[in-house]
Amino acid sequence: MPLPVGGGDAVTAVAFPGARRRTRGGRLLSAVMPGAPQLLVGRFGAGLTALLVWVGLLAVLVLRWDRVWAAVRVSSGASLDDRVALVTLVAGLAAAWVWSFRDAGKVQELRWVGVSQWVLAGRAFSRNRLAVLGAVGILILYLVALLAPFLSPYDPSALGDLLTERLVPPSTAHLLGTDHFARDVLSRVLYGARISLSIGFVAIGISVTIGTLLGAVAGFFGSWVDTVLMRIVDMVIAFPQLVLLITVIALFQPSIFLIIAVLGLTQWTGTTRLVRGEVLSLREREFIQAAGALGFSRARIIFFHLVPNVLGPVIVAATLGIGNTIVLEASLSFLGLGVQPPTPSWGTMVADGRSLMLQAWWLSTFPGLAIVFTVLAFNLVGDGLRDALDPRLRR
Amino acid sequence: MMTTRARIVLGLTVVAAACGRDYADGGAAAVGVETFCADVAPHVDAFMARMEQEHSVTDSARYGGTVVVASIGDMVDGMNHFVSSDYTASQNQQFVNLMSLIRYDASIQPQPYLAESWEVDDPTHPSTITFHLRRDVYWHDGVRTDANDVAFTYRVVTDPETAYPNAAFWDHYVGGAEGIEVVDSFTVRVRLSPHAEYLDPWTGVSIMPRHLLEGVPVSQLKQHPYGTQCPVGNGPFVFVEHRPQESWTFKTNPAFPTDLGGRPYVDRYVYRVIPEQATLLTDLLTENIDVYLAPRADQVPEIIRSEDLDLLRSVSRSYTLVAWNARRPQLADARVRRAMTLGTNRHEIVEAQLRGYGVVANSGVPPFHWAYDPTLADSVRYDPAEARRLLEEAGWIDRDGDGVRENAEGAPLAFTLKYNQGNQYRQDIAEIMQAQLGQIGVKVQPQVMEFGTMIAQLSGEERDFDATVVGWVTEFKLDDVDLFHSSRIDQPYAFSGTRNAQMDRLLDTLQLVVDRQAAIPLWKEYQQLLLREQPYTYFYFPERLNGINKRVRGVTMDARGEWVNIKDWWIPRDKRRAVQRAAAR
Amino acid sequence: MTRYLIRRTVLAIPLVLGIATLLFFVINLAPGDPTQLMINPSMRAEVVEQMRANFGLDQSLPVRYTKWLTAFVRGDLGYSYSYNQPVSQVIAQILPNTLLLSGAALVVAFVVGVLIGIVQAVRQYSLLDQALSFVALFFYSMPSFWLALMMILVFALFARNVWDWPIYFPPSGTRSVDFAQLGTWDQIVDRARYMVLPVTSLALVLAAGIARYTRSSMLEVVRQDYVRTARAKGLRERTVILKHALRNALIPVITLFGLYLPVLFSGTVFIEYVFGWPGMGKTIIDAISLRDYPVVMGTSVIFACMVVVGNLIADVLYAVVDPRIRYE
Amino acid sequence: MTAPLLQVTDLRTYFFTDQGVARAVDGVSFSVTPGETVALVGESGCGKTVTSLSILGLVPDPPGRILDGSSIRLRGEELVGASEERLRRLRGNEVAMIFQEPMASLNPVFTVGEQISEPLRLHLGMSKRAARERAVALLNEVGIPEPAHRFDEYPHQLSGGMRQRVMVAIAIACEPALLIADEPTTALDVTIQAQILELLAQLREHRGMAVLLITHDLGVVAEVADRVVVMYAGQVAETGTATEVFGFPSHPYTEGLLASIPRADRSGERLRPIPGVVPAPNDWPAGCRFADRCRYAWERGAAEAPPLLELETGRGEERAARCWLVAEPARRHPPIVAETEQ
Repeated sequence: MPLPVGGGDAVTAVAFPGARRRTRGGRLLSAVMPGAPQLLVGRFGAGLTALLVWVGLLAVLVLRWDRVWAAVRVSSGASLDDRVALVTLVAGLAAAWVWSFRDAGKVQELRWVGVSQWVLAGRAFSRNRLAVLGAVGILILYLVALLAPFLSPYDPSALGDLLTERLVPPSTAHLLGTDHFARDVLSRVLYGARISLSIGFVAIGISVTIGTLLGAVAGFFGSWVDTVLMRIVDMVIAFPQLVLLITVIALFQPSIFLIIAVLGLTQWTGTTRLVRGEVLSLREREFIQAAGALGFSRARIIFFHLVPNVLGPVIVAATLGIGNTIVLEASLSFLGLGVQPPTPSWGTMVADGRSLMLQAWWLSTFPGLAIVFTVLAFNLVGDGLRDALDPRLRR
Repeated sequence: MMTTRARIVLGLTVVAAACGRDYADGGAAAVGVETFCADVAPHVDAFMARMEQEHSVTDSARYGGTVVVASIGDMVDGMNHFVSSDYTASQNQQFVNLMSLIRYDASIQPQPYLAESWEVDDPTHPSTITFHLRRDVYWHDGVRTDANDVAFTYRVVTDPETAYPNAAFWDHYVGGAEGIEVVDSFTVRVRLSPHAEYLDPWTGVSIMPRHLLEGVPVSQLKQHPYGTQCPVGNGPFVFVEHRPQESWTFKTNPAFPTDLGGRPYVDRYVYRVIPEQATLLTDLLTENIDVYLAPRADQVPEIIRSEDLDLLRSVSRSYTLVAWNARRPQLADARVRRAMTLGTNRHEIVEAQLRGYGVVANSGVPPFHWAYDPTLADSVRYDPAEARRLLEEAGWIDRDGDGVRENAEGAPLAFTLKYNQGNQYRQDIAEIMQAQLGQIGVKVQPQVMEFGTMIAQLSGEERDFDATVVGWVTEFKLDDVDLFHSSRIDQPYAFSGTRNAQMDRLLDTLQLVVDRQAAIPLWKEYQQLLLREQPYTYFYFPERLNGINKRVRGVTMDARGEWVNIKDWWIPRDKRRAVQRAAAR
Repeated sequence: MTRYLIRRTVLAIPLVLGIATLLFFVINLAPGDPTQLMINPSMRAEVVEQMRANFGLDQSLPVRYTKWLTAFVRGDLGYSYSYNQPVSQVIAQILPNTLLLSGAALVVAFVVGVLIGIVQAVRQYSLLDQALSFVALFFYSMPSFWLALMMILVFALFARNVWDWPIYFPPSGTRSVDFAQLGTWDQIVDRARYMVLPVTSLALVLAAGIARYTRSSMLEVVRQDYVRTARAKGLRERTVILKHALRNALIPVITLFGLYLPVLFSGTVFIEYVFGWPGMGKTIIDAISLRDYPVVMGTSVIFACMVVVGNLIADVLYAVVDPRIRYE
Repeated sequence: MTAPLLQVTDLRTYFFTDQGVARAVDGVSFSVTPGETVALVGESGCGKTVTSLSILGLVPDPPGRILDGSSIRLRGEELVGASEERLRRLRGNEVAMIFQEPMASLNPVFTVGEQISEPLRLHLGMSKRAARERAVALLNEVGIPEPAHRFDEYPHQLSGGMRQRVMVAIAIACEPALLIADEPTTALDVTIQAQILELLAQLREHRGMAVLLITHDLGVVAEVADRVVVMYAGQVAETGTATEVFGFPSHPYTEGLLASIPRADRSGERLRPIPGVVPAPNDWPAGCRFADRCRYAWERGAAEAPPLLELETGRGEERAARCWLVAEPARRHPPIVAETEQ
């Protein structure tokens, strides 16, 4: 990203952390309890995260041993979901342990003078408590999503006894109650995490890729290319998105892939404008002109020089975009256009449960809260990243 | 029983004597489309002001107040009966703004309404009906309703160019000008060929004002401002205002014939559109509306729990079903289709989904109907064992042990079950069928479709579907010819595409049997045949549930509809909004 | 400036026409047509054919497109199949509702959002800043329909029936049923009462976004030398922030005005649904499912025009706030 | 000697951040008498600007704070700990300031006139009309042609030099007793620089106002300053009259600064920049803060922080330097001059 040169008396703005205490005996401790040595030296964010992941995953392993074992046995006919969960479990445990062990043994950098902007940004980010909270939240969400088969107490799509187990309020048997099909809401919320997170992630992946490419091309080539692309952007922006969505869904069978594709293909305009703006200003900067003078090909300049430098704002936009997309999917569900049942997406669950808000508040409240906190986490991280990546806003 | 019933013709009331109106230019057709509303409104206002004076209400114990009825959809077709195909709009035409010649009573017997009496030339073989109209019914602009209005209405609805949605009603009538004869100002005679329930169309067709609409090309009627911007009816309520997607407001018609009960009790009736059911319930609970039409069964406990609210239950004419596309090889065998019905626990679905507010259906004949055969009610119950036996008998056996049955060629017994977006009930049925039929070795793939797309696929030539969850609303005059008669197999509504000679014969005969008693055994045979053939798996007739605030008194809702006695609804004085608002000051 | 606006407007014409054309073919791609949706076995195929003819749907797509386009260029949006009225009339009845709702929400959102943003920036990294960030993001993270339903439950249902608050709001509608019988002042109060919940629901989400932008814009501005100059002049802190800093901080926030319009309009769809507020969003959605092509076209074109006009307004505001910007 | 207009004593302005305490100004003392021009000299990061902001009470808090025990007296009135309201009344009125970036220091969205009128109306309670007249006169005074016309223009419509003149006009609007000019000419062309300095000199002469000139440009200092305060690493390194300090630099840092600028009288010499950079303010060395970069450095510097040592000049002027060389002059070897030419 474009970095300003610290101007004037930069004393107030630039950080020069002093030496950290060396962690003594850290390795030993970390081997038993990853995260603990970091906690001891006051690195609560990193320490707690590692500890949480370690303890949490161990708990899953112990408490849900039967499921885990079933996933391990080749002959058990475990599904792909189960295998993914198993890999996540093992990898998560390993990652927490290895990271903590290596980190604890490291002598901390004495000075951060001259470190890259990314490291500075990372430090700025890690000082933003809300943002760190969001990041930990996202980590937990992804773990929950991937481990859903081990965590969920019931099969999310298995119908219970329709006459006796329907719309049961939260209880010990069903922590978050049951829905109108007597399905366990907790299990559905857990599995729903995968759907909602994938929708957000993949759709934004698509839109950011398109947006960055088009924006870079428009900004770099300028003239008529820019004009044409920007007119297209104007058109897409002024085109009522919902009309397109409904028509596309009418045209094809509504499926999760269709939803993802449509959401991805309609949201790239923001990124395009953003990237174009950045590229327009970068284009005039010395290093790009130097690259041009050195005779690099245009593609090379775009991909190796321009794009990496606009990555910061794009990452911010993408993080915020994931949140927005999850909300958008929920909103589409309200119109009956979201992910279709029986797939348990949070949006569909909230939308389906809304008419029973008074009779069975748990139906829409829990998936609703899941959406709010997930989106909140992404937004906190996005906001934190923006503050962190923008040197002007750093502390 | 549906034969002529003479009625004593009452003398003209004061109202009738006092009014009458001409347009200055004398010609109704001269009213231009562009200025139509502006031209009509002053006449309505003037006439109503005069009537209000002449029929001022002194006793305000029952008269007064505003009743608010709300539902999720707008009456987009408005009060123009010629283009109306929507249930709510038709109801409001029949019972609120317009009048039909005759109406049904609670036991579905025709009763006089705009027509005070009628005669049939031959009760067992009717070829003409003579209607005698009331002489005290006025259009809201002061013009008297007479035989010419009836003749005009008849000519328009039987004119193919109108594209009258219920044109099929008149199949056995002689259409156009030859079919109807204006005997005198208050007598019309129509010609028909004898057929079953021949009076039924007259309960459904609302008479429209000739003096306002004659001369408008019939193909242009749909776009005429009459329907949605300034309808001028002759019914108990006078149109006041229509805000698209928001509300219809009607006020009491003081000139409504005393004989028919006179002016309605409530001063104003507002129909509100609130597209969200959760909001509707809140509106009802906070007394923002008085009647919530058709809440979800799951919302009913909240209505029952509230001290201020009542739940009105009535039988309905709509039913939910799964239509099997018998053109598909795996669904061609009636035994397979019957196995599907046997393998689905419909009673449980009624209990769970409708909370018991409904009855399991075995045919399209509603349980309240005289043609209904109660002995068949429980003849098909959930019986997975029998279902498995039938499937095996039909050659569908799980040959490869994957849990899904195959036929001798190895084709699996699998189909997709389409349902439209945004209908929770149908979605639920699809999912439950998937689960329950899965247990008897049938693979069901539920598939949601956008409504328009699905309809296009169901009725298109390709019939691009295996099975679908849909619903029908029957008329009081039952007629399944379009659904099951083999002559209609290429018509849009022949979803199942079954051919059965006995079915054809029964459907043909039933259309023409005039006497209900003679028809009953035939209907029984027909219902038994449906049980055997299973072109559809009939699910249930849900009850119509309506949440209503207790302050609205005297409400009757039954199979005929929700608005059937709206003119008799009343609100005690201290419960009226304006009174409460004034008291709050 | 005037010339610039004229030029921009002229440039917008092909844009709107382009959208309209695209739209025409896109919605006609969707299977089904308005007559097919009236599924009623009493309705014969001949009747349906006649209806199609009455609607002009029996013609080929290019013919219909040409007809639509020539009529459109003359300002005729055609007849709605479902409303049985000219489309222009439908829009004339419905557009004011949407403008009222979104206009009020926009004003509320900008006032509240900017205020919150200022407070956050002035107290950067304080507990207040973080709390406001969190609360703003919390609302921002809610699906708007859900927020709207919650508002109804709390401020209409529970406030009235459970907690017996002196003030509660009607769950839906735009006015009381006895509106016409009220005095002028009561009418104003009545309409305001009906607007509170939908406007708040819509504005909360927007305000959160605006607050975030204002905050970062403000943070950047308060570090500028001219703010120090203002302080060095001995100006009161309030003057420094609200006059010198805010005016500059608003410049990027104004961009949001243009950017938020499409968001706002699609946001109104959900709010309109939940609060039974008759507006454009719901009209478009209904029209698509009813295959009411003229209404879809008409409302969408209006929508596109509003976005274009909104961006123009943003440009004008830009020039008003920032004297450095000159349009030629 | 007259009573000082401004007396700064043991000023300590620290910044408390997550990375530790940045002692940006660490015990600075100096004074300015009425009508005098004092130059505050040093490299970037030495604490010059923080010193001037401290005088105006504009140090951003948090993270910055003036420590107890510091004293800034204006005409004998203590400003440290004074109420914000009192400080506000002084700012722009008694003490005014010009900043280094005329481009950035003017608010882009207000007219030049409005920005000049602001302090007039605020401090002098002038009406809009009166303020306008006065502002036009001020514009005229700072040498802006067509002042009445310029009044309604925006900063972006002016050239860099003009903008700085406008800044000067804003600063002198209320006839302050003390004008703090923070690098007023750094961002300008050489010719404009000269004009602005000339303008400041004139104003000072006409109005008898004291100027605290903050700069790293010793050339400027030599031209206009009466006295010089050289700052290094948040402390005063050396003070004295301009002639003294330039003629006989006694702190190696001052020596270094002088050696690193081109001088007309020593053409042909090679410029020698001071090696290294100013250390970070949260990481000052324990002993002499200049020790790392000092060409004379010996053990004492690393171990012991030198106090500000009075110098006997024999010329009757106040003179001091924070260097052990004052105590051990023999260590000053080899003399600067000897090494300059090869």
